[in-house]
Amino acid sequence: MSPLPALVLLPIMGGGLAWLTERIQLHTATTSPPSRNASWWMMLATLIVETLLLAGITFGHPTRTGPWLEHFSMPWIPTMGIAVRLDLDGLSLSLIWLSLILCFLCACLATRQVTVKSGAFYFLFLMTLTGIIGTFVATDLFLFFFFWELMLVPMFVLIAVWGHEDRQRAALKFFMFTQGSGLLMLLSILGLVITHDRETGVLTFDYFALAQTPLSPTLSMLLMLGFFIAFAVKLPVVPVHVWLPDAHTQAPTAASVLLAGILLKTGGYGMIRFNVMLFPDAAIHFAPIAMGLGVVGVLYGAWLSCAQNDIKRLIAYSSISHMGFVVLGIFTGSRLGMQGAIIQMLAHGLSAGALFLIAGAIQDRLHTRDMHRIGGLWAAMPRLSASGLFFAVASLGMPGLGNFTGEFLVLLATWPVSPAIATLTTVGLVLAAIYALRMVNRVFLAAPRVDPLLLKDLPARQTAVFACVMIFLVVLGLYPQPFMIFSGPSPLSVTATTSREDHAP
Amino acid sequence: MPAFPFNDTVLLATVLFSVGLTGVLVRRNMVFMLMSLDIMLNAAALVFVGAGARWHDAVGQVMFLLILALAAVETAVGLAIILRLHAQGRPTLDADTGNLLQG
Amino acid sequence: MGEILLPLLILSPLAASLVVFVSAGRLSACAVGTLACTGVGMSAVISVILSVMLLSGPATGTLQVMLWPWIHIAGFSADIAFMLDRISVVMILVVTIVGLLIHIYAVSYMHDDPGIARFFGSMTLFIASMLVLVLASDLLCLFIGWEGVGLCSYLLIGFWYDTPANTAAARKAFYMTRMGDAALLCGLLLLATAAGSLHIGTVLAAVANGQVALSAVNMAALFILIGALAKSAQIPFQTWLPDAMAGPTPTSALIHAATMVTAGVYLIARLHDLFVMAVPVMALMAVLGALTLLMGACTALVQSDLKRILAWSTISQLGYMFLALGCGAWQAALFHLMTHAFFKALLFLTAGAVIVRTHHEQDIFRLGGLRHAMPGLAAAFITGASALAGVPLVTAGFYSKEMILSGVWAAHFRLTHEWTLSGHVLWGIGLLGAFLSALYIFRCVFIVFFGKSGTTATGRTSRLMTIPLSCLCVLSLCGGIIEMPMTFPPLHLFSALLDPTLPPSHADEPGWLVLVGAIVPLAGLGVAWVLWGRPSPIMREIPGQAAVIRFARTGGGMDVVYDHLFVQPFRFLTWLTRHDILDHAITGTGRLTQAVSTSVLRSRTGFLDILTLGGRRGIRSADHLLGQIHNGRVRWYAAWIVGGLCAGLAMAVLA
Amino acid sequence: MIGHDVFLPTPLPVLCVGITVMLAATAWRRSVDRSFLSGMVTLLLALAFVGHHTGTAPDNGDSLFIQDRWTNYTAILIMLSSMCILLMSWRDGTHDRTTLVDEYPLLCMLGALGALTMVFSANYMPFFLGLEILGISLMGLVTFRHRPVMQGCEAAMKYLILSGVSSAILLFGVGLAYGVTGSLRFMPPITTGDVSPALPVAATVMILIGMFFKLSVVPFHMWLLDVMEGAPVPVAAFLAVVSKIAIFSALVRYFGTGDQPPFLNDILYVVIILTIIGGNLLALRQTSFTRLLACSSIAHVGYLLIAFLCPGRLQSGAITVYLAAYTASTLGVFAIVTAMITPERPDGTVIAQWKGLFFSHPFLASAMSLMLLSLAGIPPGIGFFAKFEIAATGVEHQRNLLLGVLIIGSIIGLYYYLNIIRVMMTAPPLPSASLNRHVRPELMALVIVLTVIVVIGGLFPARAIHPLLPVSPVVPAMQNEMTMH
Repeated sequence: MSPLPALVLLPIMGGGLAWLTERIQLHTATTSPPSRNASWWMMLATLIVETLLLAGITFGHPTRTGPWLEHFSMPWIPTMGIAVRLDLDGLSLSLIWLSLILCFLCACLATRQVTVKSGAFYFLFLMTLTGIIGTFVATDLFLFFFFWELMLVPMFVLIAVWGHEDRQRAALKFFMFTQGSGLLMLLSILGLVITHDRETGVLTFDYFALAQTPLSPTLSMLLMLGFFIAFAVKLPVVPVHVWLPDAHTQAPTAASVLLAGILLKTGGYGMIRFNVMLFPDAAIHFAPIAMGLGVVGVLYGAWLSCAQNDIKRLIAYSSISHMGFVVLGIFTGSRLGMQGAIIQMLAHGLSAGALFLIAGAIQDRLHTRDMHRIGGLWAAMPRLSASGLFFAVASLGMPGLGNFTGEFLVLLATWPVSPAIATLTTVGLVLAAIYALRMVNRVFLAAPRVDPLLLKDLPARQTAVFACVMIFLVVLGLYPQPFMIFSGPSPLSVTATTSREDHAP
Repeated sequence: MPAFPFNDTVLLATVLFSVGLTGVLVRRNMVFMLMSLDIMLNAAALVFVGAGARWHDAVGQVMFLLILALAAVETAVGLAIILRLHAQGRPTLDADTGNLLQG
Repeated sequence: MGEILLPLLILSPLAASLVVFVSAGRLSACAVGTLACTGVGMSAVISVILSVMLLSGPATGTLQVMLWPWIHIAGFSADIAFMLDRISVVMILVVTIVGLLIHIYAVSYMHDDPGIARFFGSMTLFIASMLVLVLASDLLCLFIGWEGVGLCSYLLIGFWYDTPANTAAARKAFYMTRMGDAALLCGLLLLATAAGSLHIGTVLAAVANGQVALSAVNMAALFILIGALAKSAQIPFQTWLPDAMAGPTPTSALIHAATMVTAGVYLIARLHDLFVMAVPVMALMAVLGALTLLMGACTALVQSDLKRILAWSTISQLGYMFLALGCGAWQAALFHLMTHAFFKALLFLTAGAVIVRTHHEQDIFRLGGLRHAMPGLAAAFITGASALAGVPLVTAGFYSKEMILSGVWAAHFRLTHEWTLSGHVLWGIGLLGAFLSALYIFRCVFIVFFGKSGTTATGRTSRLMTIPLSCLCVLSLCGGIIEMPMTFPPLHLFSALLDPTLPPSHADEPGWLVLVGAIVPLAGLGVAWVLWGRPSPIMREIPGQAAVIRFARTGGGMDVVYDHLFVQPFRFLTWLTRHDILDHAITGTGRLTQAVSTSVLRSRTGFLDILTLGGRRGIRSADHLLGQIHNGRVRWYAAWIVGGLCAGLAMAVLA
Repeated sequence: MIGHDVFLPTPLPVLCVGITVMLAATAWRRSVDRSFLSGMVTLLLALAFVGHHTGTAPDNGDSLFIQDRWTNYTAILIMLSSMCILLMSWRDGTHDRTTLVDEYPLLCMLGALGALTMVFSANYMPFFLGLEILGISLMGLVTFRHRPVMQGCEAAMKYLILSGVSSAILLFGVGLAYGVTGSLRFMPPITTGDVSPALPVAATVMILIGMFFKLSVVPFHMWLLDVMEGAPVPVAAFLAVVSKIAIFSALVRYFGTGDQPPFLNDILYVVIILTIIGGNLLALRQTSFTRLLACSSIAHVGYLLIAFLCPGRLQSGAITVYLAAYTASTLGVFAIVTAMITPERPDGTVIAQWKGLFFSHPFLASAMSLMLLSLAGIPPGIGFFAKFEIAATGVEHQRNLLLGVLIIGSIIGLYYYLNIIRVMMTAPPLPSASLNRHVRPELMALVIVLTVIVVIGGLFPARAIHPLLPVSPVVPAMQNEMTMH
């Protein structure tokens, strides 16, 4: 029995239990206020069990057969050739690990501030996690699309109910953009399936079967574009990034972390798994445009980030800039660039997630995100400020930290393709220094503006959590080799899985 | 053999139908609109009669009776609603004024 | 043994830095200082041991340590690997010993600052990064140190962050060096693509055996040169260094005089095999170095801020090094790097001590006559100044400058077949620079320490500060004896040390060169005495109102030029685009859709409204007519149905 | 000719008997509850007999009625929805008990009877009768609104006149068809020698437009908004669900599921585009909930017609799933709207009044969100799979224009559905203490059941829908005729 269904379903069930716990408590004991933590503990327990499960999967493979670690298949809608097909490879696994780490971060640092209907919050939070994990493991295109859409709904509610002042507009924008582009992907999926049906007479949504579909170049390009647009919106690539700053800014802290940390990565994951793998030829033809978009993303995101005064908005634009590297790396067409993109995704998930947590902590204390009004916090909150400094430096691409490894690999892969693009992209690094240090010198290392007595530094436990993330980043920066081997096999997976088709039902 | 060729019947019915339609479109009085409706229905009924004659088939007449019944029912219900509107204090029979539902 | 000591050399300050950072606010100032000094001291001891080990081995011996594979992937590999050879020996000795002295000095200097933990954490982190930079055997690994020192420099320049000017200076420094870093990164990418690895040996071998095309070599050399120029504050990046004096004085001494700014020199010396192939780049380097040294000296001559004089002097001296590098006098550049580290650290530390005792007065014209109040410091400063000026025979600066000048004299650039550039011109510039160096530094000496007293000096210089100062005095005076000019007795310890790794630049030189080189500084000293030193000086202050002087005082106006050329447009453009244009465009499309839907809605209730939307008076009568014909709702609906019917019939029948 | 041994699907006589009994009971003693109860029982009985029929079908296909899987499926849908609507209107939310309303269930039953007749009909005659029974009982139902009486009457009047016009058009078309073919068989007329070829085409178009009117396809949709707004909420649900299913069933029966003639294709193309875009655009600015749902139902008919236009392997699945999804989700939405009508808020259909529902009635708000998302085609609701199937049929036939319209329409639709959810999530202006938290139990049960259906259907569409999938709505008459000749 494969543990994959449990991996996918566990969070949403745990979330449901957490919600129930809160409801029951609400009805039975209204006298004891601290008991509201029970649902929080439920969520934590869910995450812990999930982590144990994942650890079991990760380390329980003494004999690795092929690049796919786990496989699960169960018929779902047989007449349409749809089945619950779940497969796990290194890429999925590393991204799921990233998701879980960030969820722990949120659980420890951000969710305690939620006081209104916290049970529902936890439920939706974990439901998003289910959607994300499902997206990472689904190898049935219908199922993939199902999870892809599924994760939007709870995120929409999270933003719309628990967000900041302009939350509802942001939530609507977020949902409209991602869903609208998702429909294009739906058409592409259907087009691919129907073409496969015409060519072979088999109606199936199986990823591996569809990868073998013979396609004419034009059709292949069209279908790939459908996928690309959906992923580009999610990633986001520049002309369609407009939902992101609003959504990130208005979302509650935990949702911001989830958005920046993982949700964006589903776009990158999709590009690797579907664009490049399903349509290799079309991807090569499309690569110049995609790389151009990537560079524009790097520069445009960084540029706008330099102009922001809202700290969360600044981080959001910096995310756009970093995701530009991911597009660039994926479409260089080399293994090197792909690895760089993956490392960049992992590192950005950690650093941007942590920055959002810090921004959230600041907002909890000062009730503002305007950098002009925050003023220097170092004197009053050295621990928080030092963490903020560290992650800002990480996001500007300091060598020795994870982001640099990713960026360097991407640039290295880009250089042989086009030195001009690579040179332009390094300008993005200079801009990154500008926005990151601008933030540091406005928020952390600056003359204090608020009464230091009002401010409470991070408790030691939370600092320890941040320290763990820092260590992750340093390890990713200085010893990325295991991660690269770990998430390595996936890019070759399509060729490797043709043999696997035989014993897959 | 039929006294009226089918095409002529259709022509006549079309003219009748158009008259009724024009009546619905042009008249503002609700009672007149109901009457115009009846004309339209009768035009349709005429087609059935003509067709029945063409095929020597009684079904046409059956349909004619059914349509007649429908016309009667429509008028009855329509008048009932008009009465109710009157009772609720809408003095005019004008279909154009005093619309509450729009937008 | 060496394999353990080499990582330990870096680890020791790194560990000290981590402990200091983590325990911030819990340790006393004294404990923090002790910890930092211990860390740096340990690495100083280790570096001495390592040097002895290496020098006692075979001449070409190196110590290689590969810690762990960093990135290994098809087509590229990089390692966390270190290498100790004779170039790095010079560097680690300079870094750790000067670093240790400055740390000891700083314990006293910073003892009552509330942010002392941050200060020492950054300082020790800097030492660690600098050691990574000089020891790395992989260019990518070197880049870690390269950026690391930049970060520490940023943290330390903006150390007193309460003043916005300080943080602005810190950011300026970081941005400008970051531009260089980006160029350097491009160079690395080029080399990595061509050679498949960034291991220095591999890269140089690939360049040497022609695996890399000549144009690529030129390009790479140019990129790396830009990186080095930015790091070393050469033209056109020189503007950040004077501003960087906003940091605490020990920082200025360590980072912005002795070590970090010389990283560029080190990098080029390390990659000299690459640069030898790129003749135009070498020429460019020499010319830029010469220009910088002249410009720095001229600007230093008119400054009134004590630390800024020293900063411009640093730029000028770095110009000497670049001139030497450009002319292929690698050994001379490194030699000058070493002696400069000694005497410039001495000058900065002395200046710092002076400033502390005169209540943070940095304007030289408000100081004056201090030799009575603080004779020890005066002596130290004069020692440093003599070394800087290159007073013959007794100072280290004389020997290193002599070595550079002789190297430059012999240089000869064949740019193309027709165009050649002779080293004699550059030699002339160097000589002029030497004259100006003596002039400006002794101007400073005479104004600050002689003449009538300006401010009152209080307190005493603590023992912790005087010990490093005296050590540095000794080094500045005697550090040069290890390498004599050709015409002098054959004592060539430094060349002997470096000969196996760096090609020597021996050339026949006329004997009068040394003589000229010895006379010029003395002449400068004499002129300075005439102008500022005599009891009744000719001029107290260079007339400040002349446009030329103002121009020179601002460092050639480059700051203003950059401000107008880059900073202001950038600010303006970011201000313009502070709201996402694309966002507006797309949201606007949404609004348009809503507007369309509104008009569609209106069309349901009659064309009347649409026509009103048009707002034309002439249509009013038509409106009226339409209103008379189509006013009824039910009938209007019926009309739609009829319209649909007609359209459908037409479509079907006509089809 | 019509055979003597009348072929009759059993649900029809069962319903007729039930209605007669109800009429008699009304004459004997008036009681609202008993009337509702007997209505439910009758529907249940009819449901139990859904697969049965009396008499035998004549060989030549010349029968009044027809019964196959398609009719059974739509009949079940219609009867289940009628039961839901009865349940919704069992007790008026406003507790207005001044007038006895036992005619209400009677009219509902009559409407259901009309709808069923249309579904089962294989001849113009029962089709016409069913259509008019449904229409006239709806006129009665629409006037049942108590609070603002005027609106109800006005809506009924509009419906009367407009449906009269459309009926006349339809009848005219039928008459022409009869004149051309000499048969009242329920199928598009085929040209015979001596009349102009335009006549059968005109007849087809007129019949089509009559059906379009009932389906409320743009540009024949205008009545729906006003009528639904003027009608009581359950009646609006009846209009949106039962009447549309019946007429769509008849449409599929009439034109069959094969390739349509070219002129029909063109008209359908235009109409679908107009319907999807128009319906969704209209919905954008609505402030009343029922009006908005009317617009959304217009758009949904447009989506359904895409599947109708794309014959093939996926078609029947798409249509059945979409019908089920649309029925369940729309009924769910209406049930929740009904539940929100309280004595304090008699007019619960203004969207702006739904502020803070998420905080005062978390379950209802969540269920509502789920239903709306299902309508918008977002998992986990069943509507997701339905829209997926529709898109699949479109892709199979490469109807690129229609697909583009489908996507644009879906995005616009998403906006207004989400807008409702957004409003529900806005914090209420007042503390929620003033709101009545009590919800009638039968409505709650209904909402729960529908929610479960929507979720289960969304998660296991195969399990829920699969047994019905091989429904093949074909016209047996035509096939029989072919075999005869």
